[in-house]
Amino acid sequence: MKHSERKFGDTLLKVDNITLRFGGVKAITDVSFEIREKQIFAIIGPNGAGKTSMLNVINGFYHPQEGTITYKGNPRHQMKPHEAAETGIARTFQNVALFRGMSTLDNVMTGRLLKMSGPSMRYYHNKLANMPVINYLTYPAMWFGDFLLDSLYWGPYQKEEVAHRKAAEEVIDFLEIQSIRRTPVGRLPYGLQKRVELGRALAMEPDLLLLDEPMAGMNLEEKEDMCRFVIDVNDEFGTTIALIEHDMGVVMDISDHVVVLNYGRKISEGTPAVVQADQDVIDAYLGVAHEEDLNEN
Amino acid sequence: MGEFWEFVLAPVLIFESWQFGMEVVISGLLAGVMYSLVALGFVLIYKASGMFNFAQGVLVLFAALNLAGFIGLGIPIPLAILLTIGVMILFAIVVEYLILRHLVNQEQIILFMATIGLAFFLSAFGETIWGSDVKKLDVGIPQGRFEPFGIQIQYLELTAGAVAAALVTVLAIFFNKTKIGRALRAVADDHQAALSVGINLRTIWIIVWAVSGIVALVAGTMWGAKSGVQFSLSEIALKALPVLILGGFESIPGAIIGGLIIGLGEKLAEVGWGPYVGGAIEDWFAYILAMVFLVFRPQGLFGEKIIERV
Amino acid sequence: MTADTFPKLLDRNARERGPRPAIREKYLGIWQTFSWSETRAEVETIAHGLAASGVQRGDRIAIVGDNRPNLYWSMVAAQALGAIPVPVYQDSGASELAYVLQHAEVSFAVSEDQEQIDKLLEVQETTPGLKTFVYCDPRGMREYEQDFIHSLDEIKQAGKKHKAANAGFYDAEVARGRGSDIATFLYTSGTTGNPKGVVLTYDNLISMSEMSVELEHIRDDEETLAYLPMAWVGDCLFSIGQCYVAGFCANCPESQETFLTDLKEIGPTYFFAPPRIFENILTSVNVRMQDSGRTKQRLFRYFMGHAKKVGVKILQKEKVGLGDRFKYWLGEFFVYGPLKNTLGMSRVRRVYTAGEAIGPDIFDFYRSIGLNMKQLYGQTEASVFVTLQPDNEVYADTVGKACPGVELRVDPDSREVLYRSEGVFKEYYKNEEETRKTKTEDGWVHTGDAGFIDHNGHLKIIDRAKDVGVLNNGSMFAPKYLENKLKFFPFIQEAVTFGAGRDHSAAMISIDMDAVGNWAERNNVSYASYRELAAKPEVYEEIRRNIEQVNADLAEDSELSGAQIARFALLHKELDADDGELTRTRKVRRKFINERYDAVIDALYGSQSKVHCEVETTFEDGRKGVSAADIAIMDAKLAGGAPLAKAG
Amino acid sequence: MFYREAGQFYTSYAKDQGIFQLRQDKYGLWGILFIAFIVIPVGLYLLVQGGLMAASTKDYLYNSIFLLLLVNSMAALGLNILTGYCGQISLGTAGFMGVGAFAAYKFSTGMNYRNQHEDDAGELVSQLVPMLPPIDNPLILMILAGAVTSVVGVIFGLPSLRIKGFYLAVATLAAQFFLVWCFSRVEWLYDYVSSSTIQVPPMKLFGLVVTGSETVMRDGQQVTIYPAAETKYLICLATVVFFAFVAKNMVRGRIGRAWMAIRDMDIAAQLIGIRPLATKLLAFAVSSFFCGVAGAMLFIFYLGALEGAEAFNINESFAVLFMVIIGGLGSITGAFLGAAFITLIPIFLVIFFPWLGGQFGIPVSTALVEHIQFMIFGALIIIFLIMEPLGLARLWQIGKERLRQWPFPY
Repeated sequence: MKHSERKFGDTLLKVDNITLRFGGVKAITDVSFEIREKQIFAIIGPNGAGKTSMLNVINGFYHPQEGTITYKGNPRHQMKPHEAAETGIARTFQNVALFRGMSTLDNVMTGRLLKMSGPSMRYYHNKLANMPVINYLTYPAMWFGDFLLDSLYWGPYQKEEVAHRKAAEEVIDFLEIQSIRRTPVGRLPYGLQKRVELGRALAMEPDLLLLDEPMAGMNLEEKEDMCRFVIDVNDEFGTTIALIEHDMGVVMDISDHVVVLNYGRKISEGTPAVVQADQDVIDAYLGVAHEEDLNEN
Repeated sequence: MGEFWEFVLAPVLIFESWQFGMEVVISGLLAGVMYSLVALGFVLIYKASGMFNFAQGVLVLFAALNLAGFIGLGIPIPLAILLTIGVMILFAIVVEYLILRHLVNQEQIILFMATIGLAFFLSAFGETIWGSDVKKLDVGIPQGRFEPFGIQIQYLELTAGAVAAALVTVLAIFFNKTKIGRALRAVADDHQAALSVGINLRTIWIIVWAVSGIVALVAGTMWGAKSGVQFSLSEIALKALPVLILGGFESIPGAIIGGLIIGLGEKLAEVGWGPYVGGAIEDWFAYILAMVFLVFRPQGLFGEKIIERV
Repeated sequence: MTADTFPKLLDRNARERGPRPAIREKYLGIWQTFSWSETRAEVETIAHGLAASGVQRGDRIAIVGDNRPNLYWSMVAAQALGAIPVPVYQDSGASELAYVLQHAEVSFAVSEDQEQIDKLLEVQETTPGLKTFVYCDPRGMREYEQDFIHSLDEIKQAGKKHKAANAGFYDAEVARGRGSDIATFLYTSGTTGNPKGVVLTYDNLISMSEMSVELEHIRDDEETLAYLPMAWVGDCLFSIGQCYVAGFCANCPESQETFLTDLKEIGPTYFFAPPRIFENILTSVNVRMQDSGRTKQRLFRYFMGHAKKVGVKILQKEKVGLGDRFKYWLGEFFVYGPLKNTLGMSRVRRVYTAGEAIGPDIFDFYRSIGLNMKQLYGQTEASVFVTLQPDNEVYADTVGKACPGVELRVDPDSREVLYRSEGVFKEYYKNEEETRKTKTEDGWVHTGDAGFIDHNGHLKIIDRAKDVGVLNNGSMFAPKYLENKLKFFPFIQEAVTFGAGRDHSAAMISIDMDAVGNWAERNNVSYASYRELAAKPEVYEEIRRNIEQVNADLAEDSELSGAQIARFALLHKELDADDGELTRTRKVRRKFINERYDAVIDALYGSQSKVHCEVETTFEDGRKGVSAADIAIMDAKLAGGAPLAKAG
Repeated sequence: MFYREAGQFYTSYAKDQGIFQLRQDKYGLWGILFIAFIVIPVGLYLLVQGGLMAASTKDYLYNSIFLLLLVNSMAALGLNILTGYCGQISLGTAGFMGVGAFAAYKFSTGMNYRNQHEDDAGELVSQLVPMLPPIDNPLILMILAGAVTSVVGVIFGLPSLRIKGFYLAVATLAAQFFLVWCFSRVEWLYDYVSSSTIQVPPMKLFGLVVTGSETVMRDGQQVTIYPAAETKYLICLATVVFFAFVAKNMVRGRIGRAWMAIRDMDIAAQLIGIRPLATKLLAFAVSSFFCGVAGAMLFIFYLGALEGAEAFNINESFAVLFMVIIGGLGSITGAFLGAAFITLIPIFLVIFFPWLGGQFGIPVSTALVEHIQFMIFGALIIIFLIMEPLGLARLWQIGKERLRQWPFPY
């Protein structure tokens, strides 16, 4: 099915005139774009174009000096990475950033941490959080109650652990990594590590999934698998995806909307077809390869 | 002035008698110079191998023990110094051969723990050979003191200051002007690059360990001359750690200035606040100072702000 | 009411052992277990759902997919309604699938996942009757908007509604079933021509299940692994027949990749596998042992040697000295026990193998470490059981005695084996001609296999009756017999022999990449690909030695000594089911191979030492291409002097 | 070799997530617990009763070896949580143990403070005034000690938000030196005695004398009851086993996963929503709690009386660190293995070297034995880091894996 026929929702994330500097160096200059719900959104550009920095800005790891980001309709300013995660932004990394000391299952389970609030805390959030004074008084007790349950691995906590294990297993099943469930991730080949990392992000049930070169360093077969997973995630869960990718074939195939960065500036934007035909893009990006080809001939 | 302010300002109030104040300052700076010397050896090793050498303090003790031991055997002082230098070089070779080469590519934390092990071994080894009693170390530094402007200054303190200054100068020349020195700096900047231009990493390690051994010898000699050679020396030398935190692990000027700040600070604190709280706050003041400092400036005095990349 | 159909047996089990496990599936990391009462409830719901979707008595329902509880339930649910489930090999290609679906006039298909649905959609045009698709796994199915595709969950929902509206419907439908009704169509992928649909009744399957359960003392606490294709009669008999009759638990593995882990986790008490699997396991045992430490290797060799000496005797409860017994006990602790454990067979009480001849070494290996492995001989047409080796009467080269209730005879002229039993199939569906050819008026079935009954009363199978030929020297030529002998060598994966109507026998061999590759690495023989490895003179030399050993064996048999192999070639590619060279059950398709490799065969009977061979092949990713190579031909020494002795 | 795993499968997540995946491991642990709780006490008792062992030997075993082993295990568990699981190096363990010891002391004596006033004669009179009723239940004391230490640990853990790795290690040295200084300078802590020594008051648990002695009338005679070594041993054992269980539960659940995430890659951890400060502080709190309990245990059961600056000096911190490294970072089993190793080696050396010297007629001084001990420790640490950075636990695991795969290598 062709993606251009697809219907997207409202704007999920709006980036307005973002400028990011490190000391005197401008990594991103005055970039704006919009990501709409259920879109597969690609950010492309030559090396050093500021793509990864852009993702870092989106999930609060870098704080831009200028510009605003509006996410789910709320403008935000200084946000910490874990707060971004709490609002439903998940992320994978260019160089796999798994927890190497843990197994595949545990890595995926860490993705559930935000959802594992603990039975007492859940009660607190449902019942007590809105009551003035009482909320402050009961918070520590509720927190400590959960902590005790955790440390005894008992009753309600065990139930919670089981429920989330099931959710994690569903992700494992989805990504077809059952056979490496108990393998420490450090021992896995690169392609599988990338898949586990995607699994960890999926376990968070994110609204916006940021993928930093999900197919880098993969062979053809692994790339095809990963493409399938990205599309499936988008289809099955309706997750909005923003990805950085170098493989132009992949980008053109799977993305609905493309933004091209060069030297930290946006030089083009549109559907894959539009971008592909843009002379600026060809000059900045595709043109390089083209010229080399000519020289070789 | 209320009691409270008297307490808070105590370190400043000692300058009511400015001669006494100056004496405190000088002895603080002297202690600082000693810390700097230990820290210097540390920085050398950290720069060249990325190794957080916890054993540097013990190295000071070990060098001093050897020197004191040799002198105790009746060996003439210059020869004893040469012998000790020889021991330190030999030690560097042994460390490289037995430990460093086996720990290549290990995580830094592992290297750090290994140096703790080395520290344990070395201190016990030195004392097994030379005994654990307190030794006097007399390398001919004139005793006594003089009193310009009514300030009492020990000759030892002056000598130590001068030696430290000389050592720093020599090291600066060594690093900037000699071929080996430049090679060392290259290694510090980029291991891979250094290897690719044919610098032998193992040789480099031996050299830095030997050089920091010699720096330790100088430090040990000064400390030993002042207060005798004993186990507590290595514990005093631990104070080089807060110095490093203040100055940054990779900066030689940082080590020196950090040392002076710590030395001065803890002496003023001790003399000023010590009496109020039962004394001996020197034991921990440096660490708390460094810790508080770290919270506000994690990269140290001279470090650059780290941009984390993901 | 006697339980003469599977739905009735299910009712009985749900009543008698309701909370006991009936089926398990490793899914989402754990063994999801369903008790007999849960199973019955599921089956009832699905049956209602199928009825609600218009399934009628006598309709054919295709079952496509890996072994999954939902598929087993759908099968029994269909049977409860009097519909006929037709399980289909899940890896069969579109054309094969289309044929079966058309031939069986399937109107309804229950499949595992998107992959199977896609295949079904592909063949839908050519299969006019096929109207409704059901899938179990919703993954990737979101975009399928066709109104004839339903998820099994939808069916179950509909079933619940239907049940509410039609109380007693299920019980009534089940009660209508009779033992003489058709239970299923099983399509056998014959070596030639189109598959034939074997029609089996409940009586067929249940009588054979009851017979075997009683004969082999199968209890209701057995655990088995349901991993063989559902379309194969064995799975139908073991995972449904015996399972329902004895009331034990079948376990479905998580996926094909995790089969070995799952096997180890479950630790079945009752295990069936074709010889090929046992062969693979033994190969992996040997390869892994080679990487083991010296002490362990020595220990292993020492105790395996001892096991060879007394293991089988101890298993068969023969007299063994106290010292040997103690040593065997030590061996059990140090080697056999751990070995069985790592193979997942610690708890196994009975192991069966069938389908092909098994190598005597392999057979003895398993028996000597204390696994009660037995051979049986069976056919789809017989509802599996024809002969079975009784305990303590187990030989590597026989397939055992006729099972109780099975009559057996060998045609003296054609040497063909015939049998008659309650398990004998009703007919080939819509193929009276074949039915008449195979099944005589008085119920005897031609097996198509040549064999004889030896002095112990055991049946010995030589080959397919039609394949047994005569060499020009008058000697009997049984290709499969030769091929099996060859395949018992670890380096030889597949072999095809020729000789009927020729002057001498010749063999075309494809090597075992794993075993030979491992050997090559240890002997510093470098290679980059299968083709290169197969062309290595060193490899040829090893294979030649194997062949000459076979020749020596043959020389001892007066009837077969003339069939010794004089020339052979190593193929540049593996024989592959995807290329149509083998059947899905990995039997050689002789006719096809004869045409395909005619150049090689000519060379084997010519004088040249090299031949160019070019064949079309299907790559792993489904693309087709041409695989070409120069193949060397080598001579092998004949044993016993006189291969042509009889010619004179 | 001993493992027969085939047929061990799980049909529910609750079972699949149990502490032990394998039945044999579970039996192994029950076996060890059985030995520790039943076989050792009963066996030693019978040996003494049967005249095969001197009563003093038995008491030596309990008081000098088993108790120390348990205290060290407890401390190693605590440090392993912080360093092994959460990746934060601490060189202040001894300081935290000291806090536990002093907290136990203060609670057991009623939190005395000194009230100084002039009496009628105008002389200065000092009087100790309790602020709370004294607590004589060792279990409650240990918990309270742990709680106080938690708070102190959190305070010294605060910088961990900004600083990492070696820098943090140095910052924890601040805790070590500062706390030890307090133990000898803050008079309130040791009830103003000039020797700055603290002494455990008499305690009872379930009617049994635990510390000090008790005089009772029995058959008309005064009998003094001293605490049985077994009592102390069993209380400590039960405490350690309980807290090991708690530690295991934490590290296998969400808390442990958050710690390990921070340890393995803190940036990625933040991006999946883990709050770094809260997580690290929790590790500091829990770790300190364990260390505090260990310190209280050391004070109440093992030493009985101690001088803070000496008992909790920096070498003690290093010793616990060594236990964790040699035992294995990030392993509960490792904490016990490491503690056993570091505790038993010196005991062995103290016996072995004088014996060896005796064989050759060379007198071996205690100082020399101590030096040799240090050298061996140092060398062992280096050897372990080179050969197996993950310590005894890893060796144990490899061995176990070998046994599971036996006779195959993999």
